[in-house]
Amino acid sequence: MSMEMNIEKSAPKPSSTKMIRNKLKPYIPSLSIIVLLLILGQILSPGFASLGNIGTIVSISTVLAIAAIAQTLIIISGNEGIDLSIGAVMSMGALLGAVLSKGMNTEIWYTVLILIGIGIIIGLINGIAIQFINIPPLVMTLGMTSVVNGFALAYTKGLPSGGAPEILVKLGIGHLGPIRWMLILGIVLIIALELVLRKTRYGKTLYLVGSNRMAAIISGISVNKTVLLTYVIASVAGTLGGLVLLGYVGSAQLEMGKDYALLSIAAVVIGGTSLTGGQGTYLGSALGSVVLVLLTSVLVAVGMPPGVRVLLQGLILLLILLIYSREPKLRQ
Amino acid sequence: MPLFECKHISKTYGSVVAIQEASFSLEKGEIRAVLGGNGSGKSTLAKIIGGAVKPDAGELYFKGKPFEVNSPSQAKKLKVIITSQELSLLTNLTVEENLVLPSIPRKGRLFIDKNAMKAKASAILEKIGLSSELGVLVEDLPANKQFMVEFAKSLLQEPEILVIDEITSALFRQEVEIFKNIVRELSAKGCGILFISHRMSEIFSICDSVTVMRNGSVIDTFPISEVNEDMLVGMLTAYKENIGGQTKENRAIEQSDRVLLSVKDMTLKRFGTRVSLDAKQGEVIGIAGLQGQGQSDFVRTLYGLNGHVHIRLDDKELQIDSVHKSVQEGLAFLSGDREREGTFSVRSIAENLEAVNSSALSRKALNQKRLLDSYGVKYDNASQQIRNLSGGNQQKVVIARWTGTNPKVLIADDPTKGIDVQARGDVHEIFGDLAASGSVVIMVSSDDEELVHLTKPLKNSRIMVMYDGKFVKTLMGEDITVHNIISASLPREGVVGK
Amino acid sequence: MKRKITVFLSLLVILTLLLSACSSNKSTTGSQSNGQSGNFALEYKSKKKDGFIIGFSNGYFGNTWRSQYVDGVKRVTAELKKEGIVKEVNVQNTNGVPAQIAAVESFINSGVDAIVINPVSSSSLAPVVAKAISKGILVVVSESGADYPNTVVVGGDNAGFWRIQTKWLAEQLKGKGDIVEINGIAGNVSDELRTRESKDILKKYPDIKVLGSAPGGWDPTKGQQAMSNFLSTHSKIDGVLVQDQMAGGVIQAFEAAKRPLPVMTGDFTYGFLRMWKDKYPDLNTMTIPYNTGIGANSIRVAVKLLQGNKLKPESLSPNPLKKELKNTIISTVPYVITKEAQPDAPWMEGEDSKIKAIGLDEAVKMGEGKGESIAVESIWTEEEVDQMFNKPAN
Amino acid sequence: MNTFKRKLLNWSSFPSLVLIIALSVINSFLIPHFFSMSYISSFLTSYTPLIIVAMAQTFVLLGRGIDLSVGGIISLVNVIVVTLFGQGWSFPSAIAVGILAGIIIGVLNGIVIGFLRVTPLLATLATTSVAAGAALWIMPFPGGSVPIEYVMWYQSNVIGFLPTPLLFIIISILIWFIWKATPAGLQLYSMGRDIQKTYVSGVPVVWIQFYTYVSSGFISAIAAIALTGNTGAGDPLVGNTYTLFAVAAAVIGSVSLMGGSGDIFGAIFGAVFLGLAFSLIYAIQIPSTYQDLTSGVIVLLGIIGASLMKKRKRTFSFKPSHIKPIGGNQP
Repeated sequence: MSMEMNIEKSAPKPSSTKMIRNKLKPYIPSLSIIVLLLILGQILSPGFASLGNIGTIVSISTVLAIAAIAQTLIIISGNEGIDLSIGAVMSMGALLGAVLSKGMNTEIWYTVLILIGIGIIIGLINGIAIQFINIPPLVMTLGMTSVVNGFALAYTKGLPSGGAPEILVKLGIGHLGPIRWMLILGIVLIIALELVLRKTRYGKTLYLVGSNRMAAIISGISVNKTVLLTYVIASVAGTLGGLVLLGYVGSAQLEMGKDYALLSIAAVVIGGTSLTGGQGTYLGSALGSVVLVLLTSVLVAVGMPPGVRVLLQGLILLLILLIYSREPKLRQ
Repeated sequence: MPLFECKHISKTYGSVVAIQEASFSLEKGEIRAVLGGNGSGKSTLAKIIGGAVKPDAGELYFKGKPFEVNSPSQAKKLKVIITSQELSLLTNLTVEENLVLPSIPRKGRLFIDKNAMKAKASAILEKIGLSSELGVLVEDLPANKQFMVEFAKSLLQEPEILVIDEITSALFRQEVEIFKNIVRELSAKGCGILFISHRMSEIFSICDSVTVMRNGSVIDTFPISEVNEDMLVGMLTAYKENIGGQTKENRAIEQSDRVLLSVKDMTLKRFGTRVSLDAKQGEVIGIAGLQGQGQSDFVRTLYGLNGHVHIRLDDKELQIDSVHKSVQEGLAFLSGDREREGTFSVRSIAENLEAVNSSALSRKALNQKRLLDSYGVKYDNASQQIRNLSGGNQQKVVIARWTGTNPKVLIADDPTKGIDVQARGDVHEIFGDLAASGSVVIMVSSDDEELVHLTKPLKNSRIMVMYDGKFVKTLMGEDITVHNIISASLPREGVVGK
Repeated sequence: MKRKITVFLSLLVILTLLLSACSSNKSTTGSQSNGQSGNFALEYKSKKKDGFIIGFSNGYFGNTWRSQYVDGVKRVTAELKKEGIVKEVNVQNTNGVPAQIAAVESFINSGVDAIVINPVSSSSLAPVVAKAISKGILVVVSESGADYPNTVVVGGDNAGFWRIQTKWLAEQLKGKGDIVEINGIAGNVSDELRTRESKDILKKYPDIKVLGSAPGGWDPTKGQQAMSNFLSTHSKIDGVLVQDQMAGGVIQAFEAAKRPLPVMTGDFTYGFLRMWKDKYPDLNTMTIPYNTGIGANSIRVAVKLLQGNKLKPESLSPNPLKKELKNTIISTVPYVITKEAQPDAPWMEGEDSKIKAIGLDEAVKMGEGKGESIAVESIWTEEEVDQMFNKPAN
Repeated sequence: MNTFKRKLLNWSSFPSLVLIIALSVINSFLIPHFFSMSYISSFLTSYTPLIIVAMAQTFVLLGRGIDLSVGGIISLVNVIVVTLFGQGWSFPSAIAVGILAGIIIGVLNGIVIGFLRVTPLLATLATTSVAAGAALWIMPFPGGSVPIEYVMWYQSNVIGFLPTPLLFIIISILIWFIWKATPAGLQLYSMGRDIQKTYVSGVPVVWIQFYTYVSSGFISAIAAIALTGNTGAGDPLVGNTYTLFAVAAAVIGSVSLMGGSGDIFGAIFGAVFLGLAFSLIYAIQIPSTYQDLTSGVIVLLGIIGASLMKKRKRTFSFKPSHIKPIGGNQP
């Protein structure tokens, strides 16, 4: 091939500002909604946009963001991947966490180990059924939800003993200087997950597997291993997330993480991850979590009849989706 | 007044220009070939005419009136129909349901008229020689028949403009004849036809005129009588000497008698047959045969896609139990079905390049720019999504993904499907280089001419012909001709025991 | 296209009309349960003296309160089985109206003598309850309010539970201050009965300002989130009126915001009581167990009724949802737990004398050896139940 | 005969039929009078709303969508009918308005998903909040009633031995057959398989999507009317549990979440399977703390069983059955 053609064909490098703008682009919608909601909250209820409250909201978002770890990875893995069981797994993590640790700091490592083990088992069952029996993820994880809830109920007889170990409570509500531990945890998670997704072989492979399973197989990528690993990581994130939830709430209750299943999907999508897989960032999901928590907070701060609140929540969510989470047009 | 006219049509996808100021016109009853390289904008033009893509600028006129459509269904109402290699068939429906889908016959305005549907379908199926397929699900049809059904579907809509986008590439010879007759019949009725194809013989045998496109622009239009193959090819490309190896010298390949790859009695599940193959270092092996005689099964089984296989590679006995293992051992597989088996469409060019190297093999990153440039890939920057590239450029990236890992054996399953002449030549050259460096190349193709072009100029090469899951003939040296391939492909007594 | 829409919509309209017409077809007059004027359950005629089969349908299951409630049923069943009075109590936990209807249908089909039901909806189980009664099955409604005819209700004392706590809070604030409310599930009967009561009480304290109220769904997670929101938007919160299980979440929210703990209502689990005693001895709180023993109590009453005993008129109160229906035995809250026992405090005025005011230490002592999520409980003894009934004639 | 047998075996709903038969056999041993008329009629009374709402879900699933708002619609329709009746409207007109409300939510879904192209999962998640919130707003607290005659009628037999709930099921099946008989039926299946190809074939796909959601809203409203016959009163939370069970029922009935395969009978069988599973749990006295686990495991086994039976049919080829090679060498 001639030199001449090479010159013609390699286009000039885009400028660095353009690169930065492109990198930020996926986050602009959620960031702008966050700002909008903060302003709205401040107008409706002065003090809403105070630094303290923002800290609180971010901390609350961390719990949702942990559920969104599972959801983000599974949605990126493609093939209609979705995890409806994450809420149940988190509830179970909190319940078993309370029972196994007996509320004592000394038992925490043992508890963590067992929870990781259970997470691996659940993830493997989900992954195997989805990957080898071809059960759609939505259905499999829906079925898994009732099994996990049932297991937690049967194991604790509905009356969990023990409680939240002090160390978890500290994580849940304590501060390091002026900063809440939950905020630190959230930031650590964002950095860790983004590193995993961008820099590790697993992360890079996950995007490819999610983008095109068949092409990944042909390329010699161990798709089964990647998918199984993803479901396992998701469930482990769920059981350990349950511990964080336990620390945050201070006590264990049946089905306490129930709402996180659907909320985390919404968070991931608001964060710009497409449900078709192969794309998305965890930072986006974390921002999506903040959007959702903020939305609830604004509505709570305003005070209105419960029905209206639910209705408004639906309409606003619909609006957010309409603004920027639309599928491509059929006509290009 | 021309039947159809495009004036200064432009369309860009992101930063890639697909069509630039393209203008041409089509007369009543004219059969016009559209010829162009990868990314020359033919398919985009077809889609714009069919209403599936919205042009950024320019005007379209049909019968002298502005042609402004917002959807394929509006275009169809005006009898502007496109039929394309990206089949519009729905595999879960029957043949007749697919045929009538664009305009379902009704009774009483509301309900489907099943009898009319069957009648309509059987008439057209008879015409294309597929009457026996009435009631069959499309997913149960072989590819060539699917293409014929796709063609029939467009005929049923009584086109006044018919755009045919490369649907002949998977057809059998006799089907191509039926196809040609029907096209001529349409033209006699006054239908204007745009025929997009890479098969020169077809273009010269049915078309009245030819429009050449390059880099999104219309270069020129000629009456077919005023051009020949070489001229057209010359217009398409800046380096005509490379095409199909016709004018190329035999390449000197390191002579070696060392058997690099050896397969003994490998079972092809679908046929229940056992096949063997020994491939020497530096050898290029073409696999030929009629559609679906086990060529694909052979290469896919060999690659480990159909379960465990036992091979001997580079003096090592290997149990291949997964594709991952194949890749680790130095096998590579290039599929012609880019969309499904090649590209990771939403990921970047860079990630697509590294898919095998770093994701499957955990090796150090490739020199991406050098690879891309050496194959002449046209791209903006390596972090853009690969789907923004044209089909041929995408396929080059996929090839670079494999060659970058220096595979011992490259298996290619119809790798140049839907790729233009120029890129096809490039691919053949890459294969030759790879063999010259000591690898084995095994290539399946549905196009016998292509196989001849690939293997004939090379010393270390042969073509193996398959029938009913077995190798029935090996052609070498001077025996490599299209004629010999075809005669070996056809069922004969003594070859087929049935 | 327009034509298609017209056709489509008109088709919908036709079908709608068809359906409406079908529905209005009053084809059956039917034999509406039993024609008698009195209450079937109160007039229940005994068929046998023992070996009863009882179906226990619990319409919601998903928190520790319910677990203990159902556990109480099992404990009392074990006792009654040992005595031979009861042959079997089939406990079915379901979630949601449709599932509970199906469970009750299944009891009817399996031929139980009585059904004890904790209805998930105060209204929507009426037909299936009526159907059971028409088959001669005794129906006792347990805990949750419902005004189904021909039943006896062994109700939880939602009104008293929340009335006393609201009064207590108002008294602690000396009738003046800013408070927030965190309630249960909107649309739930118990929550409605409670909030009605607090509204009434707070009317009497005009200087107490309710800054806001939010549903917490009896879920500590949501309760904490709601509290965090209130904390961030209100710089001064003097008191929190929070229902039981969410109290822990409220404390966490205050701790997280580094704000001093307010005057607040508390939770009735031993976990909370121990935390109060050990970790927050200065916390100004109190709690009233919303009795998990109601399930067990309901079984006891059902058995007595099955045996043909008649309730004394004075044992019955008006149904909380329908005053003219006098079919309810209120299972009053057993204890009022404050830091120190205060039987003569203003919030105890006019309350049932059976309610015991006890101190925190005593309450904690009661829970020795019991798990964190176990609630303070009281189950009626057989004697207590006997006293509600007339002495048998023979 | 042989073709009939083959057709039956290849019928997408066949696996769920097998599951039902298997569970019926088990139930007949464990539940007294399982095959009696009274049992069947009470079974239908209880599970008809689920059966119908599973059908509603099927319309949407076939077009490769999903409707999470069906539960919200049921609650909304229920409270509207009861509230209007309580305000002195005639019962049929209250029903008509209720059904209209169901259609309106369906129209909202259809517009947002079909025309504005929001992902169905999230769009309907949002509209379910809208519907459920509206229900709670209209009726903050359970109550009200419908004519006792209606309840009696619903729970009786309409003609001789035919239980009334069947009438509701038949009406819903009728809607299905009307759909199937129109071009939209064919277009629905084709859209479910590949929306882009169907669009290119000139089918007005957004309208088909729109119709599926409107139909889903409409049929869910029918389910709500049936449910109201079973509850006789209004409750703003009554429909909550239906949404996910409807999806589960359809999937057990081999209605593909990937669209384009399955039919309404599969959904009916799936719903009946769930009903039988729950009946089984009610009948055998499992300790209450193990009930959720048991029902969860049975539902999961149902899902796995249906999937395995479906998978056995397509042994050949490592490729997912719904995408066939284009122009590859494989037949």
